[in-house]
Amino acid sequence: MRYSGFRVIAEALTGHKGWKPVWRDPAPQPDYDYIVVGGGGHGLATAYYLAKEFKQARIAVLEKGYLGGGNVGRNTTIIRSNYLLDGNEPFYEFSLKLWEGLEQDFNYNAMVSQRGIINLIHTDAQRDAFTRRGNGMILNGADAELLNRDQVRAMYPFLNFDNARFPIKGALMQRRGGTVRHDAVAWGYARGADMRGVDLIQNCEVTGMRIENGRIRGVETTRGFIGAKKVGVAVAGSSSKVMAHAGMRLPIESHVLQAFVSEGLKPFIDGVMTFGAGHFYVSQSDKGGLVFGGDIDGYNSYAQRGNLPVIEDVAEGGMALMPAIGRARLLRAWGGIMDMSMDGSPIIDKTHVEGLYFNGGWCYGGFKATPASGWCFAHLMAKDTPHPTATAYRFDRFLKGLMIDEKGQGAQPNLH
Amino acid sequence: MANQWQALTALGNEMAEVVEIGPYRIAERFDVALASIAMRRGQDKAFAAAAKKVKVPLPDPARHETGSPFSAFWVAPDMWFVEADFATHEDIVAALKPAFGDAASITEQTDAWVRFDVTGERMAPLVERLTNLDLAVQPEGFASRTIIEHLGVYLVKHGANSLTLYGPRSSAQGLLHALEVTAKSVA
Amino acid sequence: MSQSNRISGGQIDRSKTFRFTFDGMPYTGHPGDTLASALLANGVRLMGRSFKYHRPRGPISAGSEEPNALVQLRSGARQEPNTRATVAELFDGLQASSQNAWPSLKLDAMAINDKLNSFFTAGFYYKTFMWPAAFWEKLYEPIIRRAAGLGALTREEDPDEYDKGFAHCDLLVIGAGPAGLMAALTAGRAGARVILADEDFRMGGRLNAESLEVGGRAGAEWASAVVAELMSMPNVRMMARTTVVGAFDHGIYSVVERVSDHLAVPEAGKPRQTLWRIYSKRAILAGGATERPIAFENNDRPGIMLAGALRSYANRWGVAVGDRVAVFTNNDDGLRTARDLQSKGVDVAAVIDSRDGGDLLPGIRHLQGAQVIDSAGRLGLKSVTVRLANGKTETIACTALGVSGGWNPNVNITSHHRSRPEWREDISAFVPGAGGPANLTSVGAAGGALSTHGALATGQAQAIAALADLGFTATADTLPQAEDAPIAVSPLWYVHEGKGRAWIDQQNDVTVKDVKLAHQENFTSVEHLKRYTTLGMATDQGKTGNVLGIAVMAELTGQSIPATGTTIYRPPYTPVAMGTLAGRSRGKEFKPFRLTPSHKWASEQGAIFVEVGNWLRTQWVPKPGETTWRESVDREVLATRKSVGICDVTTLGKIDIQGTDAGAFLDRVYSNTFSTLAVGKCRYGLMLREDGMVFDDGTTARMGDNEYVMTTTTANAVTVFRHLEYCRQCLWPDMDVQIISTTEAWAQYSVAGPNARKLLQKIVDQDISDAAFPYMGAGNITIGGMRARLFRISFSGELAYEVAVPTRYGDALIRKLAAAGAEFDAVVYGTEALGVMRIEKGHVAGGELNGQSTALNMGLGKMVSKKKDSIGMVLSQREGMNSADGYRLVGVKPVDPNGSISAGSHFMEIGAPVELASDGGWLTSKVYSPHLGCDIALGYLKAGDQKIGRRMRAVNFLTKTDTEIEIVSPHFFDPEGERLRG
Amino acid sequence: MIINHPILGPRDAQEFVYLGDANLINRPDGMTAGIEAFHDYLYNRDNPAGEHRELWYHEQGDRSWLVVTRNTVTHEILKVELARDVAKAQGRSK
Repeated sequence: MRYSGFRVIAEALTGHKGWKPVWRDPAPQPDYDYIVVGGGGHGLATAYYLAKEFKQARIAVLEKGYLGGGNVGRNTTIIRSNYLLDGNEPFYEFSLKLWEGLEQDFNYNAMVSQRGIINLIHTDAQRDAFTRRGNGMILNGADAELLNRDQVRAMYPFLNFDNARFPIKGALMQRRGGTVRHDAVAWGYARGADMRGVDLIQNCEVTGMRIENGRIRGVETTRGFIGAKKVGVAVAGSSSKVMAHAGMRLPIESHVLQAFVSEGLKPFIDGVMTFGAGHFYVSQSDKGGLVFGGDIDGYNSYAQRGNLPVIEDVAEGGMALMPAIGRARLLRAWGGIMDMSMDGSPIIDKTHVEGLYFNGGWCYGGFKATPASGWCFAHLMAKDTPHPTATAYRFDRFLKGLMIDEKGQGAQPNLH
Repeated sequence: MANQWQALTALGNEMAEVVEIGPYRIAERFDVALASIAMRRGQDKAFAAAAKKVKVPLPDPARHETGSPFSAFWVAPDMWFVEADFATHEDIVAALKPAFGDAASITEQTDAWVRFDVTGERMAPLVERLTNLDLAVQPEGFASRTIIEHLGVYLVKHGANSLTLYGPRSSAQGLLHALEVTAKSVA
Repeated sequence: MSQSNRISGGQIDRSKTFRFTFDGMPYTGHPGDTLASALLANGVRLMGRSFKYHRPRGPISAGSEEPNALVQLRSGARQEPNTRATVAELFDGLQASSQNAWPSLKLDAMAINDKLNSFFTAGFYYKTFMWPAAFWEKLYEPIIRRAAGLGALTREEDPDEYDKGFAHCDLLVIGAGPAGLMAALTAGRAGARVILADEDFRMGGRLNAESLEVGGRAGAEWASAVVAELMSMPNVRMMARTTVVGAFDHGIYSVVERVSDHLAVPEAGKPRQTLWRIYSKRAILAGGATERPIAFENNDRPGIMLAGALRSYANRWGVAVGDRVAVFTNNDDGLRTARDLQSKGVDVAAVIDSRDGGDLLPGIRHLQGAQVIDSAGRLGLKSVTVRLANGKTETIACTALGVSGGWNPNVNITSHHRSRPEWREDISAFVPGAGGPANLTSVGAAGGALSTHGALATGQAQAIAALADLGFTATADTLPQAEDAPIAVSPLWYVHEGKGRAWIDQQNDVTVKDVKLAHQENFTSVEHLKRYTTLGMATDQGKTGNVLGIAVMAELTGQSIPATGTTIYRPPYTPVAMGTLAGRSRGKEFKPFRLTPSHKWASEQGAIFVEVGNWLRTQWVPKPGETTWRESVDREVLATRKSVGICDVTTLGKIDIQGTDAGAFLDRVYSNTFSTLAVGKCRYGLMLREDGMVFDDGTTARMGDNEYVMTTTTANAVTVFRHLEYCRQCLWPDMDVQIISTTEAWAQYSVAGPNARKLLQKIVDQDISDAAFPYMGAGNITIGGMRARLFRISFSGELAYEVAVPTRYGDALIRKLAAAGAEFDAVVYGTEALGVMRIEKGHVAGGELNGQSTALNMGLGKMVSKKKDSIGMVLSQREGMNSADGYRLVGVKPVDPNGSISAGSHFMEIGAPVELASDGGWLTSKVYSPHLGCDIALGYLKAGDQKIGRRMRAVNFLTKTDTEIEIVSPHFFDPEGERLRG
Repeated sequence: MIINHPILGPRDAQEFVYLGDANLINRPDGMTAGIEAFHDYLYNRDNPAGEHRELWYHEQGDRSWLVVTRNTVTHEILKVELARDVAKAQGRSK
């Protein structure tokens, strides 16, 4: 059923009797052409594009919990394509362009809102680095601007300009950056996939993989064996657990990233902002909560919760940047499992098992990548060749010395 | 000959500073020489003998031991910080090296640190706002590294109402500021 | 009106009167009041508006679970949005204002949303605002954003201070109701270190709100007596106004003490709040329970509140919320409200009891088998409509209604480690589940023991058990007499009758209809329900509404409540001010400053300082008449190259490395060799990460057979030291190597320029002629008798030395150097001039040492010795890091000397289009070279080593500059290095 | 978190810096092992959901590197050893 303002009005006048389930709850078929493991943003997007763009059928998404229950439902909702390296920038720009047409594409209002993102500059060296980055973005067809101190001040006069430990000297801005209502992304893709016949199977955990003569035959699940010609795994923080079923060790560690929201406040911050002298980034949701975060806790964890030092560290960054939030209250803190890769960049690749594909290593940047990740993973699964914007995301880049290390931190996931 | 040279305290003055807030007295110390002394591998016997000879105490982990002319506290496995009177032992390394020879690696640390002696009644409310160490249950002579307002600090508990703090010299003013505002808030 | 609704009794001090205002109207109250109790005493029921429909709202609770009565407390920079009137302690002069209402609380224009409610169903916005595409951001969203939020933040800096502290205990008791008091008393008497924390300003919990007796005396009196005894115990720490907000790993709890919130302004120097990190060996949760409402049509009017709250206002604060009250209950606890109010002389219109049978309340109209099906009164309750057991409806006039749907144990903190609560059928409520925080047990109502006796008994028993683990023997003293009646709840979640809206989550305006719609659209998982309807996402985290919503969903799906599941509460238990979490780390105190030994002197010279990490370094030193920084920097550079300049380089990391394996150790951590270095010499060292990328560089000197002094970059001083410890302890544990940082122990200055030796020779006691102290020499020397170190190394490309003395003499040394340099017109130069000279010389630094570059990229490939094993040697040989067309360090000059280039510009071929394929690399660092009279830069250019002499463009799209450049050697200045060997 | 330091007893994890899987102790010999071996050593991880042996550095303490055995699901710490002892026990020397 098609959504629209008229529909809402019509339903309002008839007691909302007509709204249909947003997705079915089908029982798993004995086998499929495609199984996507993981009913989060990337998995649902993959299934959606497999069906819609690559005209494939007999597709199932297997989710161990509920749809959209992973990081797509627990992130800070930021979209942007302000990446530094050529291995990343074209992919994230492709993703941003997909965001820009997403709602019309899947007829669901995910509230894509390009209110702009600024990365604050506090030193000359930072300005040089951001200048390099901004020019790289433009060479890749993205938008970027360098703001001076006064331009930042005009935008956010209440930042700490007069008593700052690290003065604000300007910012790199991407006006097309912004936020999206995260749950709606999962629901929109799920609805779109379901409408195209994709079986979305919740409460179905993959417990094993059936591999014969180096080829995938299907997956063992808590709801029995399900056969498949091709299996794509997009399970973020659980990547190592699931791929171990195929005997793989990954260049990935699972870490916890905490995120935070304040009580609802009248409009305070319009766009998205990152502090360049501390671990803090922030935006304000349409409901009025300040949504913010900082650094990962820094130790391997599957606990989906963090510890106090990082909460304090983030608050310190927030107060150093915006002394006016002292009396705003933090309402909720939560954690997600980040699949931190060894160079901070993702992997979308085939594996040594024929018909088994992997999508992961998104670190804490997976949400903004959702549309392109789904599209490129669907492309790889359908055509067995990488999408042009995702050619660098190979497993063997570490063996070949072709790391995509945005932060220049080397093989230490908790520093990316 | 060093007296030809005008020394400055870590706080940038010619005289050590003393601050009194309520019951608390925060005194900068400028008269203590400091050296790290680390045992070379396999030199246990020679090292212990030399220490005995020149009267350098070698306290157990997390302990400080007062002596004369040398006091010392444990900082790391096989490594201690040795304290002595600056007036008589300014070149503390020269004073120790002959005795230890190749049994120890010795490094001057005097000016790497700013030292504050903090004394006063009701030390508990001050201390518990500065460090996560549970000092209440620690005996006299407890010594440990800790964090105070983002700074790595060596803390020695001389008694219920007497502490010594060694903080990074370059951040002496920041450490003193932290001590002052905290003292004000509990004075 | 003056406290028209104040009745007898209560724990308020009537001898004192506080004046306060709400929306500008003056009122009075007493010490012991909350803002809510005082307003209710003054007959004010309307205190706020709901989030979506802007419905008129009054308090439904008397505690921190309050979803409705949120106000802006105080004014000016201290204005505090979303403050619960029900927990805001009254003080003289308090100012509060309503929020989320315009133009006024009584007449709110946005209440139009309420009229349009049939459009604003759960998730309606996901289905619309999509066409035309541009309208969402340009029109719809701005409107939504303007309407968003509750209270407002001022743009001013929070003027208050916040403290942080660490407290340690054997047993942390959370909550000072009967269970918590009993637990603390038991542990205290056993001699354990106990911390008892309670969010209320008066300890006693529900005992303060009930007329129940404990041990033959009023419960509140018993509580006061226990509190007094605990206060007298040195091993017990009593923390009122203190909320345990979060449970973290290994017994650490985050705790907020509201030190000054009950004062108009904190005392000078005192914090507003303190964040405590409590380290506990064992913890007991005695956080009580929260009453839950029953949903019925228009159940959200001011005057309708939880039955227990109605009772609290009467018993604790001496306030009758209405002159005529009714009670709607499905359990016996609700009956208490009727009894207590009647005994206080309040007119009880009726008790509407959804249950059939049982004893009738004496002297009260007790309607059994009846339900409230609607209510009336726009800004406050006027009457309720009741469906009687006989099927008839009756309208009962009343201005307050107490509703009781049963009690939910406050399991919140037990789920902070993501443990899910378990359903207990006998009390129809969730209790703490398995897998909660280790060593935390729940007692009293929080653990599902809803009677006073149950609270006392479980508090005592669990305290004894917890202490036994720690080796304390606590005795089980005889418990005082207390009621032990079951609350006999017979579940009724919502009244099915009626077409209108019945509220579940009052703040977010989530109604039974919304849950039904979620079900209809297959958002049936509790997580989907929460996210789709926003149930439980308001500032109360659904303390009163969540279980209700789950129960409604369970009924719709036909599943049991436990099968339907529950969402989990997340920290914090109640919202925490950002200022409290940040403490003193804000403003200039965000991070500590590090000052160099020459700081005092440089300040006297009028130096401009710059942040370098936490250091403040001299950036340049302007002279009178100089109007731009460039003038100063050019002068410093030219004067240094012409004669001599002095620069404070103390910030470079210094590490003493000693031991018989020191040399071998350095061979492993540096890519080049140091074991062969002669004593008294130093050498440039290149350090790689294990992945073969350049980690750090610096010169390391051999001061003795087994003694080296390593220097690192300023930025990596700490990480290099950490890395060396890792190598020495984890990789080669038997190496005889001892290391210690001496970065701050020595004040070190660079003296550079043709006259550097002449200057230094004036003060150095030893002969430092080229023969006696050649290029790359190093050694211990004396200056006027002072022990010092001298290194003949050059970053500037000039004849240069670095000289060091103990830091306390650093100030004296810079003054000596300046004085001795006077005859040579010596200058002091800062980081800018330092940067100019190192780039003129082609030395890599920050912009090139970016963690993404190999030795080969930097033109230092030959430094990586393959003859020995060293960190990063093997992986530096990977094909992708050795391609012929990889990045190479080059020098850059504008073809037109007046042409301007900037760091961060990208290399492009002349005439190449703007696209990824045109990207040749980027300029890493740029300066103006007064020596060459033009901008110069270093950069990483693809196959740069094959492009020397080539003309390209340096393009900066951000500044719209596109400059023709020439690619040159990175060594702009004295490439043969004659000067530094001079 | 609290790490029970083998020498100093319980210490707040804030004093430590985390590195990662304790297998990093087993660095191959650069003169004999090649790129493949170093690649597997440096980049691939077991990343278990459960018991994990990992390296922590007591930077704001006694500068000991520790091998901590910790459950990555519950954060429960089961064992703490000095990394130097572990390294020697695994045959590392000079």
